[in-house]
Amino acid sequence: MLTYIIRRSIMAVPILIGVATITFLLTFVFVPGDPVRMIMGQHADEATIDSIRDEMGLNRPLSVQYFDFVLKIFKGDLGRSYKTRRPVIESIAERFPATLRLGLSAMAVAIVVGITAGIVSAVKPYSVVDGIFMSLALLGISIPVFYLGLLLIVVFAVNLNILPVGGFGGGDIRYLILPAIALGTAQAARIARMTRSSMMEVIRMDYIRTARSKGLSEKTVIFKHALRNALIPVITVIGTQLGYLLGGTVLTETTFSWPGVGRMAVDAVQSRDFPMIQGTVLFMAIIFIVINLVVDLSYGWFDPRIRYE
Amino acid sequence: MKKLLEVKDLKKYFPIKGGLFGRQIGAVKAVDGISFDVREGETLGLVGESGCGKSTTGRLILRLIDPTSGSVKFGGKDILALDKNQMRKMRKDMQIIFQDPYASLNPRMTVGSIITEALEIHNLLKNKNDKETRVHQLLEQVGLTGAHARRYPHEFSGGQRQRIGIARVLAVDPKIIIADEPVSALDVSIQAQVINLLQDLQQDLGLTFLFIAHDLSVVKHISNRVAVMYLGNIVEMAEKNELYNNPRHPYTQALLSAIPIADPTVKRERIILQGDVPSPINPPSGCRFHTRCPYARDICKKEEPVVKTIGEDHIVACHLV
Amino acid sequence: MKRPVIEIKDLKTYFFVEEGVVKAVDGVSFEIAEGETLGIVGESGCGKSVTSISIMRLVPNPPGKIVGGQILFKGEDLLMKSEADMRKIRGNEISMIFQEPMTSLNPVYTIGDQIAESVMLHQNLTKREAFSRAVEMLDKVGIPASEKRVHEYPHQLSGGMRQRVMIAMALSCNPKMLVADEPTTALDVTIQAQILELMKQLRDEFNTAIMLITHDLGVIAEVADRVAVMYAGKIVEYTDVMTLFQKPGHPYTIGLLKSIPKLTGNHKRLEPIQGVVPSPLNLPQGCKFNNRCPYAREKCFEKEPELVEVEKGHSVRCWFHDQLQ
Amino acid sequence: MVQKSKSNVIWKRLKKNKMAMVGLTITIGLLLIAIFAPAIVPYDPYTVDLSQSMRAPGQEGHLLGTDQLGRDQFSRLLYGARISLQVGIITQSISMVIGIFMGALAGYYGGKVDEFISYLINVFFAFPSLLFAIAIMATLGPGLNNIFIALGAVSWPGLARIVRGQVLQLKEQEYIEAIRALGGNDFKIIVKHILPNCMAPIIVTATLGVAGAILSEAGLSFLGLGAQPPMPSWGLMLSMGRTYVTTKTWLTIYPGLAIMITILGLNLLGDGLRDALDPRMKQ
Repeated sequence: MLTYIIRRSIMAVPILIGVATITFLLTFVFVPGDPVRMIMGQHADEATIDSIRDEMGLNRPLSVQYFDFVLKIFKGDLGRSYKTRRPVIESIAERFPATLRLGLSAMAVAIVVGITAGIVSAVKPYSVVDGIFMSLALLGISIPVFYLGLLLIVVFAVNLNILPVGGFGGGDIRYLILPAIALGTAQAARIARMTRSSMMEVIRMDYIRTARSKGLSEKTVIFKHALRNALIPVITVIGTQLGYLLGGTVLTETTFSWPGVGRMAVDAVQSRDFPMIQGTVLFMAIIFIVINLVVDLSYGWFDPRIRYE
Repeated sequence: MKKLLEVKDLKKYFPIKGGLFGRQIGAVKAVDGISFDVREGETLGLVGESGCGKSTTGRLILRLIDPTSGSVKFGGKDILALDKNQMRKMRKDMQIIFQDPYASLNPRMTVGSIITEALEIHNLLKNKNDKETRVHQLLEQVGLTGAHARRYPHEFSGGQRQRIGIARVLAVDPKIIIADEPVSALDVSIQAQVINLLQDLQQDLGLTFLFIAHDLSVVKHISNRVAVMYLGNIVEMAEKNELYNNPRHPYTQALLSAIPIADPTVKRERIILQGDVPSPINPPSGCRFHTRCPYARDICKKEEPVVKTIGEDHIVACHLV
Repeated sequence: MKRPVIEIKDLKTYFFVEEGVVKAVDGVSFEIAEGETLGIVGESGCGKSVTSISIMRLVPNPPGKIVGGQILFKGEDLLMKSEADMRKIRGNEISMIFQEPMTSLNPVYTIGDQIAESVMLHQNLTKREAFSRAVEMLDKVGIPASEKRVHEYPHQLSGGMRQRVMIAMALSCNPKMLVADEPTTALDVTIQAQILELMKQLRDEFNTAIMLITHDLGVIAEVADRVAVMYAGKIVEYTDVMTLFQKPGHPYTIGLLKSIPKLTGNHKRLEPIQGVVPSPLNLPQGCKFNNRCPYAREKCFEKEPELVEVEKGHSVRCWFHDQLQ
Repeated sequence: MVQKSKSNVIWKRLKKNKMAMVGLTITIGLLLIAIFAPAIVPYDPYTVDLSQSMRAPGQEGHLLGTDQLGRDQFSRLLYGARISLQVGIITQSISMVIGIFMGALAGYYGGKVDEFISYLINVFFAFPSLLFAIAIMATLGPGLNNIFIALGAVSWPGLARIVRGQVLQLKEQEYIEAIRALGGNDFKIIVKHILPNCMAPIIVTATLGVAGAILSEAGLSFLGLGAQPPMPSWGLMLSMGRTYVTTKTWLTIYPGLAIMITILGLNLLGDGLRDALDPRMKQ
């Protein structure tokens, strides 16, 4: 098991380097024109621009810039914003707690609701309850999060006037409810669909027949024998869902004026602040890599076949 | 009789990767130095339990898998030395029939196009008219009709599909056919139909067979000579009556005594082997059978037995013989 | 003769599928006594496996349903029992082992867990007692180092070992009857010999009634006392094992015996049964075997024969059984 | 037995699935709208008429009202279908070309080729997809053409992974071995025998991928990083409507509904295709 953990962790390093390389290419190589000039505008004089370029290390050869860039990432240095001149990592550190708060609440709701609904549906497939749950799940994966967000605002903030329209509210939980629901719905829907189909697949397995032939009650068969096996693929889905969720935070934060990393990224794009864009994207990718590592490791608990590999 | 196929010291080790950096940390010794000949016009049976390497052997001979070492000669030519193009030509003479009649035919092609493809690969068609005639002729040869050519594999039963597989092989007019468990997925009553077909074809076309199977009764029925494999080695090989009446290797003896005989009046002394077949990853030292052998001695653990010839065409690899 | 543990009377299990009704088991009757082994033999699709899950009342519904008959176990009809009562019988008084040892054990629980689970459920033992019972059972089925093995997961065991675990699990509550559905088909011949030997030994020790389902006439000859031959959902011949092999009465049985290669004696050409098993949705009129039977006559296409006792303890479903030998 | 080809069987199964037929109807309906939009719109979607600004639905012949510039919302939504479907289809075409090629290469040849492509796939997968698309859009600048590139780049790895898995599984099949034993060449084996047999998951993935791409385009445009005014992109319309969400709700509700119905239709169709192509999953 320990070898497994170490091996999985080591395998993440080349991925990280790959991610850094692509980000580097995107922000320094493929950008048409001079980014510094774009920020400073047409009227800035050459000398100022050149001094900024110098300060940013943009006048060095690309290969030097690249190695410097990758090395700095491993030291936790994501560069400085063109706009504010502050280290990107500082801005992220300021904004990330809000994003984390939103993301974790959304995911927690999604996992609880999704798995419960999936099990209920799988146990009584093609029943009325299953029909309702799966129709809702279908709507859930079809509705764009920003649209759902706006609808929630219209209903709960504008018409019923029981929850705030948006903003962080200094950590007031009432400000969290709508964004978390908006962000979590699609994930809940996907998890519910996956749980259902995985559960129905597992229920057809030979070992479930064995369990029934032992005289176990249907409850034991489902919750002890089927569920743990069925959750193995669901965990994979939760892992990939977290990627959508991280992307979804950008939209949700914009919809609800939530002061997180996602909104910061959008602002950075609009002001063409490349180190900032690059830093946030890279940061989110690293978070995602770590999450997937944790997900991979959690297989070990669910599936002894991996533990003893 | 002329030797059509000569296999010498053939080995296949599949690497196992693992550890921190995914380096090779071991090998599955699937086939570990086997030698045998197949003579023109005969059927050599290759028997053994799962994991003994018999199916791998078949694929190595056809170079569907590349051997680790050893030599395979067909009609005197070393086929391991052939380049891609030469090998492609050689494939016309050496064909294979598979175990699973459901997996061995492309579900999206009609039976006709499955057979035509074989003809086309080796440019065996003179013109377009020739195609239909040949396909019908081949189908009839295996007991089907020309009308079947337009149908898809899923419309046929297991036994019929196996016949289609045989027709595809016959299309290129091979000299040797490697039959890899060709009847083990079939029901008893259908098994007999396919076995009879294979025997008829052998007689009519002068085919040579390497017949790989785990069912000793079937192998005895169809073979001239039989080789017994255990954990990547051939432990005994002889003319079939000699082998079945006078088995010398303890594994052969146990294997024969383990077969349930469809006759309740026959009462035999059973040799029940202890334990399971060891893993081919780290096979036992010395004689590979010593962990389960009722007669094992010290020497069996230490030294690998050499192959001894103990009679006309009867060889065995055992210290105690 | 000893009193029967189980009596099946005119059992019918149908599957209602899109294309029509599959009469998988269509009026099957037999009985098994204490310590006796009844072999059920037939080719794929003949209804032998459905018979076994019908006895356990584990037919997947939908599409399957037991539509008629009786299953008398200790004088009571299992088909009349509630699901709750049935659960007390499954795994306790009637146990089952399956063909695929590789997939029949739950991969995420230790084998000890899985054996102990049955024992705890049916015998009201504590977890500790149940585990020591599990170890004891593993010893009985010949698994070495049982104390250690009890904590292992199925994937750490070979196929043969897993089938032993299945047997240990099935026998852990001392059942009156064991249903074994092709228990050795997936195993190698030397391992098959071990498992068959084990089953015989345990049958003698526990005096269990065994229903052994197989397609292998060799296995039947080795372990069965009496045999039922099934074809297209019906029993076509039902007799003791000696009679079956020496004086088979039904053309299908005769055909089967002629089509298997013999290990002893010289090899004549095999005589296969012609044609293929008919589709269960489209069975022939009259005798279900008529399209493959070398002896079929006009009557066979008109009316289906009954299973009649042709001599004591030997029943055959054929119009012309007396003219066959 | 009646002779029937496989696609016939699949179509029969699909026809029986009511939800799938709803999905198919929606999808075909959208396609028709997209093609014939210029002929069926009551107003020109680009004409600004400030005198007609902010009409509520139903007022003065504007079925779904007008926006702040007095443009007819109904007409704009119909034109929006063109943009959405264009994005969906072009993006998925790019993704399929790259994905199938890479996946087939990796799966069939294995070894170093596979190691490299799998590494590439894993790296692309390490980015949360929308953020990755945002990063690409930031580099290339907003605009529809850049959306094709960004979303194509984001979605090919998913398809490549699926194709690779399928090929890996199929190449071990005995009918592939049979052709190899006969001496068939690699290219023919991949194109004639392997790819046709993994079309089922490719079709399903691509259908769902069209939905995903449309959703992503709407998201990017909503953020102001995608389609630019005055294009009648649904996402862009929503982002405009957001300003008036408390007072002029029709500017939010209808564009969102258009996206949702489109995605729903494609999802229904994708699910239906999955069931029809892989009957094992049903029952």
